Amino acid sequence: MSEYLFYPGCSMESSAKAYYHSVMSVCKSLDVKLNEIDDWNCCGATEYLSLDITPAYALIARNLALAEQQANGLNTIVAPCSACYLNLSKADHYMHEDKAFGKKINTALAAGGLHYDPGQMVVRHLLDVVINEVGMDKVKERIVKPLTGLRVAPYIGCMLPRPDYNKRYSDSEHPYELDDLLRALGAEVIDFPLKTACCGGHMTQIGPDTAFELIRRLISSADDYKADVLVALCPMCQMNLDAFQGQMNGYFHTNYHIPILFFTQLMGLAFGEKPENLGFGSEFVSAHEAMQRIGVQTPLPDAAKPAPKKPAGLPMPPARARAGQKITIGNEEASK
Amino acid sequence: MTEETKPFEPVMIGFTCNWCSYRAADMAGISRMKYAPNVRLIRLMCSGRLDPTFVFKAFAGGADAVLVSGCHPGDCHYATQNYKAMRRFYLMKRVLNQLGIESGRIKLLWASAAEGQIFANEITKFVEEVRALGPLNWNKTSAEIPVETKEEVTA
Amino acid sequence: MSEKVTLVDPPSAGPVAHEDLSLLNEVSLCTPGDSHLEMCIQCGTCGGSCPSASAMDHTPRAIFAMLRAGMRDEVMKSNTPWMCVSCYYCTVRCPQDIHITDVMYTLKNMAIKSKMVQDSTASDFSRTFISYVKNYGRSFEIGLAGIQNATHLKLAARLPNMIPMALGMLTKKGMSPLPPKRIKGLDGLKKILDRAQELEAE
Amino acid sequence: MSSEDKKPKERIGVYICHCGSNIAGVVNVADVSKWAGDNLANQGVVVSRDYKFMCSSLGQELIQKDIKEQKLTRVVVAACSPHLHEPTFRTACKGAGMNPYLCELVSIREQDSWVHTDKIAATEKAKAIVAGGVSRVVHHEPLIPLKVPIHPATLIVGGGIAGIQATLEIADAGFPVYLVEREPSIGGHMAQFDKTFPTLDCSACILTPKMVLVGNHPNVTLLTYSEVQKVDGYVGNFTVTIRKGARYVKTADCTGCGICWEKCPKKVIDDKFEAGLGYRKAVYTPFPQAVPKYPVIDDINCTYFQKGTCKACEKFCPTNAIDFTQKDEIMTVEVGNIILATGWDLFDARRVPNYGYGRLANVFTNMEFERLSNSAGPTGGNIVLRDGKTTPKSVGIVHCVGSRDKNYNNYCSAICCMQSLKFAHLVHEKTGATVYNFYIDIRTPAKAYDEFYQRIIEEGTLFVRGKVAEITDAARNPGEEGKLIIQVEDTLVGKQRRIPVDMVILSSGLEPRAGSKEVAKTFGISCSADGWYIERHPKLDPVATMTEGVYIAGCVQGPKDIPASVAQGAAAAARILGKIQQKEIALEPIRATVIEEKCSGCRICNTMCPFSAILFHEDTMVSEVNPALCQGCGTCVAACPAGAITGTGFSNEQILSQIDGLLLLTLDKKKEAAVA
Repeated sequence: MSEYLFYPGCSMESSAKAYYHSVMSVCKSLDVKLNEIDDWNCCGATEYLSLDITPAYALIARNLALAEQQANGLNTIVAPCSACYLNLSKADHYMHEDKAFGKKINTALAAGGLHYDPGQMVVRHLLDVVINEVGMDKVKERIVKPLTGLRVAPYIGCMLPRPDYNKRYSDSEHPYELDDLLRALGAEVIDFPLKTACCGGHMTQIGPDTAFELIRRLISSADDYKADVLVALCPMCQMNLDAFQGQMNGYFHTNYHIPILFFTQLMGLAFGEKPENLGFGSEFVSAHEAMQRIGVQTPLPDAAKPAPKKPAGLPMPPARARAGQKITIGNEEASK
Repeated sequence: MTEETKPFEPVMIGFTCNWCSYRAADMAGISRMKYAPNVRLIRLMCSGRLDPTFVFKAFAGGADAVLVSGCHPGDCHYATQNYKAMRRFYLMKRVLNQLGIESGRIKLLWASAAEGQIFANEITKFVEEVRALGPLNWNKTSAEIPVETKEEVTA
Repeated sequence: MSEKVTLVDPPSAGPVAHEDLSLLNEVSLCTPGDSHLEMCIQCGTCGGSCPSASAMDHTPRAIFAMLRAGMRDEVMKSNTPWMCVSCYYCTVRCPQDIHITDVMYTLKNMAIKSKMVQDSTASDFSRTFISYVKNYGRSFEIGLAGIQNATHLKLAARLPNMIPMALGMLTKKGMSPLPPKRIKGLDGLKKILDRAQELEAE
Repeated sequence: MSSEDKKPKERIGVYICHCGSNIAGVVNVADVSKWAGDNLANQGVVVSRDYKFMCSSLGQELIQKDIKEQKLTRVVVAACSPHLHEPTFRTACKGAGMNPYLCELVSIREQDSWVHTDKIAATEKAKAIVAGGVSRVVHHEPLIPLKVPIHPATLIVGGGIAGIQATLEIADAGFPVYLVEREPSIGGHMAQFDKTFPTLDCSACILTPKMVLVGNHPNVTLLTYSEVQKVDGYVGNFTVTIRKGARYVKTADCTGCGICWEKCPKKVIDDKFEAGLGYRKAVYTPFPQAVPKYPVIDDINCTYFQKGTCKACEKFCPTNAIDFTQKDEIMTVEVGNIILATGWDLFDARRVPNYGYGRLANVFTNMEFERLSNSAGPTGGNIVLRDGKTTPKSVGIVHCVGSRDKNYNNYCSAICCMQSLKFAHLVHEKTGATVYNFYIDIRTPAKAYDEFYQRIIEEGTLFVRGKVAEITDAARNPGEEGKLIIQVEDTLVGKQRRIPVDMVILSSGLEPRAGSKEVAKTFGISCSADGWYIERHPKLDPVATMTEGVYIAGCVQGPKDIPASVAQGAAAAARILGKIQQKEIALEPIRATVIEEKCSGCRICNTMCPFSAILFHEDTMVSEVNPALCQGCGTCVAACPAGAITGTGFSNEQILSQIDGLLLLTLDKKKEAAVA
């Protein structure tokens, strides 16, 4: 049993519940205990850094300070989201490298009664922990249902391998960690040339034309390689490629259909977990067909819904929300 | 600036070997790298020539700190003599400590002939460290000086 | 928004006017760590690597040349930093180890402070995002997307497309339309951010 | 220590150099000179002057005049580093009849004016340095340089063009040379090249005649497939241990007919000479014009050595020259001087992930292209894609791969611009393809180089100024399918471009040889942080090293092209020939001596000496230093518990009094009091 501090990040509680449930399932199988940092806050994504540097770093550092406080002998924070991972390690890195800057951030933290000693916490992404700490041997031991026949495009995105302050990954452009993991699960892994290209980031919200082009590059390349699914390890990447794939198709008059799954969802499947408990069915681009090809029945996409009364962005009636909450209930049952 | 507010400027003696560290100092000069003017260098043929009495003499004569520098381990012009210097260094450091001198006042620095930048940076750093220690005060009782029990294995 | 007429500067007859040679240093100082910005050799690795270069009015390399030339207004008004997607390709490939992505953040900060941002779509998004974080301690994706799309003319055109998506967010992904639960230490967080804001201004 | 009341026994002259403004710009030299005259008189300073350039003939004459007129017995010059001008001032003193070792040069330039900005602090430091020199010089002793004979033979390590040139210069002058080469043949990288810039003459045509001369020269002992293991001794008298690899071919019997490699059934990818693009056999010569002509059996790949059967080569050899029982041979040779010309390694382009080398088939390195273009190469000189048949219609040549890049090597590899221009010409001439050159800066600073650049522009090569960001096969736009796309910012346009091509050639940079640090240790020389060997002076002595008798030539010192390598090879040879003709060499008389009366016979010093220069006389129970073996490091001097060993030049008295001087303990106290 290995134990880590856990920083889930905001998306895990909203748009990336599938990731959350599959992470929990997989970690359970691998005897990894995740202690969620109590009262953590949002890392600010790339947004706060754009506005004000000092408050942005103070916001991130509050999490590091809490982690240090709650460490209880542990020194590693595991973050499953690439943006959270980078922000946490970036704050630690610059507070350490630039002593005056570190002091400044601690002055701000002191206003809230907190303090962080740069270099005290080690920030790692879940993939890194699975590969380098849990180890491939243990992963292989747990496999009961290899993903034989599934053609996957391994997609890592930007913020994990770059700038990689602590040089944890094999390469900043073509790292092989995710490939190795997926291959171990029995999947057929394509040599995806855009495996660390950008998913569009926040451009879906501020410059859709740019975002659609970035999404198209990834989806069309995965399609060129005849991938059944594209595997992501960041909620933002998954959201952009999945939720906006339809809009992108509309924008370019294309008809791509590449389901975007989290690596933990595939790990869970290989470990024999039921698809329902791994958040399958929550994707916009349904993985049903792709998974059926390897003999896995994932929940069918929901039937067409009636048109909403109000435009998006404004609060929706609670009834709609309940429909989606089924998954949560299902998981709770399964974990009992 | 009055006498009282003048920052303390430590006086330091540096021993360098003819082949690496003296040339590192030359390299720093040729490349016009700037460092604190507090150190005065003595050239020896090899760091192995460093007789511990030289160091004691420097402290007795009023130096606030002593720098010992030579070729990197394994790079000695005379095969292995810098290892001997290293061993003497640790012994000296302990003896000096027991005599009531803070071990931060003596430093061992490996610098190859190409490492002018390292040489310059380390001197500036060392001067700041010694400035923080203040002037060498022989009258301090040894009880006031923390005795180092741990020795770092490598410099 | 269309009634806001932007006057184009008269064509410059001679060399760059109002050279501000402190600009480069200012950007460097505002960036945490050592950005190595002054080391740029104008090789264009950044501009060649950038996935959104085509949307930028100047490539990052050109921006660095303009910083050197002291063209403050031109840089502050440029959309280049706002088009940055933080992919860090330029940062890892830069042969001079310039922390380009971090410099882009600094330029965004400076542009907001100098009130020279030309298109506020991006900065408004950041502001809305952070207002949720300040009020709840967590981000709120659905609310954020809603406000962003409803308040920006150039995005509003796609609202019809966004509806099925928003619906999917609620149904398929099981997202809650309500703001997140406030964190317990929100007061402390506010104090930290206020203090940081003061320090930022210093 | 105070010598206030004693009359000083020496008459010392102090000379402070301005070095133009190099010293005088920071240090108040007039003040230092006056201060020394006033405050160091108690030490014996009778003259103290400052002068614009002490090293000039006028400056030297000034010293000589004072020595004669003022009857000086000691001289202290405060100027540049002793590593630069110590010989100059010693010679000047000698010219005036003084023993040269009674002169002390202290550095107030490299260690003071060049590294400090605070003028007052720098002036005070200069005074301390001068005071240190003065109190030290009092204890100097007149010394006589040690003369040792120089062995007339020279060891040259590395048989590339620099080593070949040096070998021929020395051998032609009539002196013996041992040329040691690691590979089975001499020739080096130049033998792999197709054409040479800027004249485009065929590399083999100009190289092989020189190789043949080396192979047949009566004064050259050619030791190929061999490596230097150990170097003992010092300038004039080195003993070198060489391991001669087993060739498994009796060179006395072999005629080089080539039947063995024709019959050998084992094909091996040739990653050395053919840069991985071609094949050789397990018994082979690297190329047809190899010198010597004898093949070697590569035992790692030979079927007989691996499986115990085959021996096809032995069966077919018409002269029974194959001998599977050969073993590596260890030999020692005596030489007076050594030249290291071990060359360079190619930067591994796989380290740049965004260029896709090793992943994208049609990305080639510069060495691969040399072989591709070479008519003796694997494709017979046809420039084709990795499929072995398709001629490219468009080719991109990428400059600065791994060079000028802090992620890899920070330096400029010096040859890549010209090499890339040469490639552009060859591709253009042989295929008619569209050629793009992607560069950061074009550097063509040698005779006829820029003219070559003009010629390539004229031929229609397209130049894009921008460091290539990435090379990919992920098509994005129409027209990119099946191509390699070079993505780059055209910095002169200020726009990102994507240029689809069929073939990419990476101009990979030059790197120090793997293991260059270990080799440096073997020969007792220093290596820069990059791994290139450090010359004695970067401008004025580029082929000598800090170690007497060991010289460097060619790329081992830093990236350079063929003309520069040849010039260095010849220069190193000329330096050695000058030494050999002097027949003996004067060494610094810095040696340790045991004072017999003080030696307690504890033998602590015996094991201290890495040169085994200290013997113990069992009969008299004292140790003795053999001055011929002693190198003067002084470790034994420091180690002797009885203080029975003295070291000339660096005696305890000299150093202890220098410490006094540096700490200003030697000042004339009365004067000081008067000032206060």
